[in-house]
Amino acid sequence: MTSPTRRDFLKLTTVGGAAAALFGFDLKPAYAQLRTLKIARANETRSTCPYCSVSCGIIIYTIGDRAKNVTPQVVHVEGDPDHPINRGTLCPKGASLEQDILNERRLLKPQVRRPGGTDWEDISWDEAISEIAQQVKKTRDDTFIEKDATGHTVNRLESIAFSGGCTDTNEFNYLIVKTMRALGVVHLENQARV
Amino acid sequence: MSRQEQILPHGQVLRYTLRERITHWAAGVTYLYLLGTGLAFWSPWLFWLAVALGGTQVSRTLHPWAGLIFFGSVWYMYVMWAPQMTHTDDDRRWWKALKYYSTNQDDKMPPAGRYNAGQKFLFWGFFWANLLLFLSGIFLWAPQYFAWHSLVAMRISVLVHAAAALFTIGLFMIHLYMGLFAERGAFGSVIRGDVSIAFAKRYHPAWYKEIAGEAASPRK
Amino acid sequence: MSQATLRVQKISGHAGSVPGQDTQREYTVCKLIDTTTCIGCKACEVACMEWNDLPFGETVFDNTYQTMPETRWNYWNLILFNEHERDDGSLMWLMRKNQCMHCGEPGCLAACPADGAIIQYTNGIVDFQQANCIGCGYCITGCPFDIPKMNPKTHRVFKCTLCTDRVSEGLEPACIKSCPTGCLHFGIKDDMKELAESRAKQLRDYSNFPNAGVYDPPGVGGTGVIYVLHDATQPELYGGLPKNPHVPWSVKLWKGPLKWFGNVAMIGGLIGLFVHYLRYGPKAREEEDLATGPRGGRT
Amino acid sequence: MTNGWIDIKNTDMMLIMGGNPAENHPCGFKWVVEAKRNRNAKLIVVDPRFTRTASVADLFCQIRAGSDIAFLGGLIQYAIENHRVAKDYLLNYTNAAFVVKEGFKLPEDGLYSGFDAATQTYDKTTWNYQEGGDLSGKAARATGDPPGKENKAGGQPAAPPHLPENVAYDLTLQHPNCVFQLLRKQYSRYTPEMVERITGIPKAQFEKIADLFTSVRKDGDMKKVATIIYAVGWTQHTAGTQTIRTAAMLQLLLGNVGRSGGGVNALRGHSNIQGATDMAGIFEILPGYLKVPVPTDTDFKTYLERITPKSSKPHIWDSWNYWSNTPKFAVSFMKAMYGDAATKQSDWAFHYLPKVDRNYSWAYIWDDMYRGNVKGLFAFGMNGVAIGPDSNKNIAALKKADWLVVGEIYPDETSEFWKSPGITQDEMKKIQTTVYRLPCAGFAEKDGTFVNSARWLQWKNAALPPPGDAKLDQEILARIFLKVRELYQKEGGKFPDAILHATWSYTNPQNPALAEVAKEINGKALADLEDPVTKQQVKAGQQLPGYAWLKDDGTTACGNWLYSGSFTEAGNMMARRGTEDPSGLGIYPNWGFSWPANRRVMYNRASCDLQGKPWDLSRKQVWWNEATQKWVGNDVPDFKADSKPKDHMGPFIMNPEGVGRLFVPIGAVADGPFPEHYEPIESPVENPLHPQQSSNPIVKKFKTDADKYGTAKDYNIVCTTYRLTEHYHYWTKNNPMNVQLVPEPFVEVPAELADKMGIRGGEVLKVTSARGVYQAKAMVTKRIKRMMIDGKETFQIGIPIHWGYRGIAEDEGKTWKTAANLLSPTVIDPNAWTPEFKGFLVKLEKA
Repeated sequence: MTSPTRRDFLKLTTVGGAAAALFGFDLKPAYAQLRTLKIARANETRSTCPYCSVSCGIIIYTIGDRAKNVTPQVVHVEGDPDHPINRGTLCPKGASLEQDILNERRLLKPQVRRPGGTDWEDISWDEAISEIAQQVKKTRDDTFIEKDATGHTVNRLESIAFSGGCTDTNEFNYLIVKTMRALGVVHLENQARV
Repeated sequence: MSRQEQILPHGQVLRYTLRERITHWAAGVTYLYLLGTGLAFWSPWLFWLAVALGGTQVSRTLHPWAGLIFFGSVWYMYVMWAPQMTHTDDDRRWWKALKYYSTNQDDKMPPAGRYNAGQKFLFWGFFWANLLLFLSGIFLWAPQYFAWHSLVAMRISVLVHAAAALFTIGLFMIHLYMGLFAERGAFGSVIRGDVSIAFAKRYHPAWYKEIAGEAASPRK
Repeated sequence: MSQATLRVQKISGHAGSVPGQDTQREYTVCKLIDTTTCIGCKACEVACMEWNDLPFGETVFDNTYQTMPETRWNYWNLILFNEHERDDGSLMWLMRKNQCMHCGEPGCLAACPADGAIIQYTNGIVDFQQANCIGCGYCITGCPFDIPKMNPKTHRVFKCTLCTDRVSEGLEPACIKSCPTGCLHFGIKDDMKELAESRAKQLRDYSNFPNAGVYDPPGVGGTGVIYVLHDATQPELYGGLPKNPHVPWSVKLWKGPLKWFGNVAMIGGLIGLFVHYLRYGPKAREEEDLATGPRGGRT
Repeated sequence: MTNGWIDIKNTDMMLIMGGNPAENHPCGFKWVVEAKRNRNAKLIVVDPRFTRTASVADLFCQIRAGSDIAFLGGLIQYAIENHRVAKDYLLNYTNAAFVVKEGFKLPEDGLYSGFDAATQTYDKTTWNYQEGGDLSGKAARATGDPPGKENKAGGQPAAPPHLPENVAYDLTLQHPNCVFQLLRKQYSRYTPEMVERITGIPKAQFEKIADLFTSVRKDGDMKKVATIIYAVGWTQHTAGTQTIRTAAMLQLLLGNVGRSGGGVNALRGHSNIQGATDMAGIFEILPGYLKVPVPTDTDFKTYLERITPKSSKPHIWDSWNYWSNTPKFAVSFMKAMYGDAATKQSDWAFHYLPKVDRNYSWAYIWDDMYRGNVKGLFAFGMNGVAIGPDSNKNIAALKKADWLVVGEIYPDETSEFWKSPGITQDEMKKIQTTVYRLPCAGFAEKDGTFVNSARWLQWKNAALPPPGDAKLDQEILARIFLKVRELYQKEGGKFPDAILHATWSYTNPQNPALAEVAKEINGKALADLEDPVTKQQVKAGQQLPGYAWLKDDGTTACGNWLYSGSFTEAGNMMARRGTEDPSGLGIYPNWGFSWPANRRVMYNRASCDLQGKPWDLSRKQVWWNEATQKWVGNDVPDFKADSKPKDHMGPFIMNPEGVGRLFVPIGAVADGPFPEHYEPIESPVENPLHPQQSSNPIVKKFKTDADKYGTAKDYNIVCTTYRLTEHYHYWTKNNPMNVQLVPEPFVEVPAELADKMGIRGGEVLKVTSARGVYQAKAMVTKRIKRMMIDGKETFQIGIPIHWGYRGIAEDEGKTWKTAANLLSPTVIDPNAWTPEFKGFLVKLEKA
């Protein structure tokens, strides 16, 4: 081989500069690639936070524009700025409501645990409802009290209890009162006490 | 390898064994890559180098790996050459006569061994800079992997890495100049491994004397 | 050139001018954090996670209410909790929302070598463009607040974007919107400064905090996030908020003198060697003297 | 809340105690901060721990859990002795001037007059006003009638005592038996020194707070207003109701009730437990706070007579006694429930209603189940095992039930009680309970109304359908009920009448639309109605404009009178979204609907002086308009619109007296007309006021073998339980976001105690009560300090309640699968029957 000459030395210094062009790279990086607003065209539903009693207004954003061919999926939950109390703000629980709605731990099918059972079994809704109704009737017919010891009419059922949760709506609570009082249930209770 | 084996036919002398040459080029090639990508990170005006060398992220990804190879090669050089790189009285005289060396008046230089003092300086310079580059580079490579990383260490590393790299660039420029342009034949020596007797006599007389003394007449 | 690009006033690792520099008339936006009304509820943390769809990470109980020791690449907004006893024996539980400060002179941007990986918009937002990020981590060293964090898997660095996607659409950042007590406020810098000063004055006049004040450190060119502190003379109490933050000396040294010295030295060296060659040439002119060998054409 | 969330911004002074709104109601807490920021209002926080609410307080002091009445009683004492009372208000708007019956005795020894040790109850005969007129300046008679003897003789109790129609009074407030003097005497024992002994708050600190809080009434000036904000930190004690009463009395004394920026404000803990209470999801009332019938109510007339109060006041005053309308509400309710089956002829189907004569509240459900009497339980969104108290007892009770129906959205502790920690496969096979777990819809999948703490009814919309096979709650309930009805139709059975005749005329009976139910709750006319004054008409079948239209003759049907006006002919008032607030007081009259009758601040007549002029003209709520001779205002006047000020009608229209009750006569409160400090059932000390009667004499302990109570000898540390802002009950442990915020259970331990015991932060601790063991990591903090209680060094620890044995962290094995309520005792407040979750005894060890 031969050692490089002066010419080679000069050549070398220019190779680098030309390299970019030689390899055909686009040297211009993209500046300011903004993420677009993810809720720009999402569907808005006004709702109320189910946690504490401030009852913050929230907006649930779902994909799609209510077109028929779209299954709504929640993409974001944010405070409702119009709401006089929370004015768009949310607490760490309210702000994480999206994870409550889209939660992989949600119960998705009716289940039953039989007496002596060591695991859950699946059950259809119809079967579950019908079995529960029979249980209710049996328990009620076995233990219903029409008159108390002093002979007063009491028409009460002390053997079935109903405990309603904190996020039951007024309307559902009303249906509870209507149905349970009709059954004679007196062990009627709600998160309200505890 | 016996000294006699270093005397090759056709008036050549074996200067670098294959192992030495491979090590040198492992270091050399990776250094070139490190230099290119490093310079890209050094200055926006040279950032195109990273693009040219395969893309900016690729450059960032491969730079430390290349650095590892470079570090390994230089370390191996240390293993191979460190005993030959000790500073001698001749070297002290050599430094004093540096101006003759730099003005091509090699005949006025004290006789150099296998390596002259400048080469030794190059060696040690690279060795220490290499250590610094390695240590600072490790800090900078993937700080999130190291529980012991600290911002202060990273900040110092940035400086050290750049400063050490600058230092090696200085060394490297002279090394390249000497090897490619100033000393005809030097480049060939790290390719083929041999130099002419004239080369040996001219630049490394003490070394030549050493091997030639053992084998009075070169084999023809 | 898109409007978004026009709105860029600083670009990291960039050679040449920047499209938006001195060409756009835009207000500087600013977050005001009133630590004296922060209740550490972490709504801002969650709002940030939710808006930016950041993946969840593992956390471990650490004898504190604080979610994790420091921000993460996927956790940009962290409230720091500190218990502090005042001289009169009363306890203070200081909470400070920690996130990118969006400095006027961003150290991260200065330190970043990658063209366009960090940009500063004309409204003051400092934004990381992960597409251009090379993962060198230099921005991490450039930040006086220890904010940018690297994703170890993708080797890209992330931090608060000040919700550029929202702000550019005329909305407030997600954290601001969520804040229940209104300790977070968003607007243009001048207004926020005024609001902050008046709140600090109120604290001095009515609330037994004679040292209440505003944190807007000049060392980094002012910040796009300013704090009202109970005691502005001791920002360190709030989870180590630096009293007088600067772009780190290492970055300054590196990007300043060292860079100049290096460039001069390299260019000078090249020129020197070239001149040397012109003047002296190779050591041995007669090639046959030296470069004999099998492939030298001689036998 | 007597006021509302936004109204807090109008206050000058806040006392937050027994609540931690910064953590549990952050978005409502913004109005506290607004008051601080915009009005320089002061915030006082009193809590067993330095909470996040305390972090923004002007003054904080640490109180021993369960000693709140002592603190508030001390404030009353301070206000009276320093003349910081609202004199006119006190005289005219409260029963301060009423004279109490002779023979009434204050509990200097821990007992009021009329205590019967055998039954642990009070005979309340002497807890009454004296009959008669103006007693100003007249000395009390030497002795009165001996109390309560006449009732003891026969087995049958005599007719319950009632309030006198013409109450004796002394407007000089000097009569020794007038309410004000009795009040003064009662709380003269609550000196700052005594407060320090009981609560552990140093005297100087207490005085500083007392001075600051009562400063709103400095020199009797009425301009400023103070509010008291509380939550279950008060309620969940055996002294819960009485604690709240003490606060109400203090607010009456200072003239803060009914006023913008004032009031006694309960922050309810959940989204719709206010609604659940209004709608009577609890045993002792019917919708709209109508009392339930008892067995001795042999017919509807007897029932109405018993529950309809008659006004009771000084004859010179007037009283609206709004509850006198009870028959209209009750008849309309029966019409809504039983439709055509409820007629005058059928006695309004009165016997369809179950009659109640004992306690069926929460703790009794579990007690009765444990005793084998409750055989089936519906738990819709109620996680009874985790909620406790005494989770172990609840698990044991469920093992004895025949069946359990759980409606939930996540797997919870209650539905999986049969595989709770510690139950082996063999034991599991012995548990005979059938458990149905039905997947319900989450909030976002349902429409309907929630009522917030400020009594706002707000309609929400469904955003998406329930996932998988989950169904709407109303569909599940309707289908079960209709199936039961079908069985009774087919097979007959015990007393099927109510089941068969309950109205169910929804368009889709299997899945009633909640809007239809809401209309039924609002009520409609069953015949053409006309207002005799305005001649306004409501045609048969039309929605009623409000409860003023309700009739007791069966021409109206209304599911809940309180909500009448919420869904009128004009549409769904609860879905209104008007954002205007012309007064600037945060009233927002066109947003949603606020019961009663869309008024936002209750008893707002009290915001004006006797002449009907607002006490503070910068906060004008309502006022008397001389020109139109009507009460008008920015808010809906909570008053008879045409009652002239000179008639002196009392502003507290729901009381038969028309005035606020400093002294509660006869039945309304079970354990004393004035609150008295009693120690929690598990307390570290004997009551310094009367050691021989340390705890509340009428609080009963439960008596099954599962009910265990500890003493200070074995359990030396006071423990309180609470929520964190990052979590919500036993719900968010399924939410990865919230789990990331606070991943693990912990116990907050005072640093001084930790030093003593050598506990370091993060070490695992074992907390033991008489009932169970709880394990979690230690959070060592300076935010809970050592206390001196009656000279005894006392420590408190705190446990957030949010974990159990099903959840993200639990399922990943990162917790010890213990629940905080394994520790809490089954013991309840004698008035509201709420368990004492907030103060009990434990011991602490390193695990």
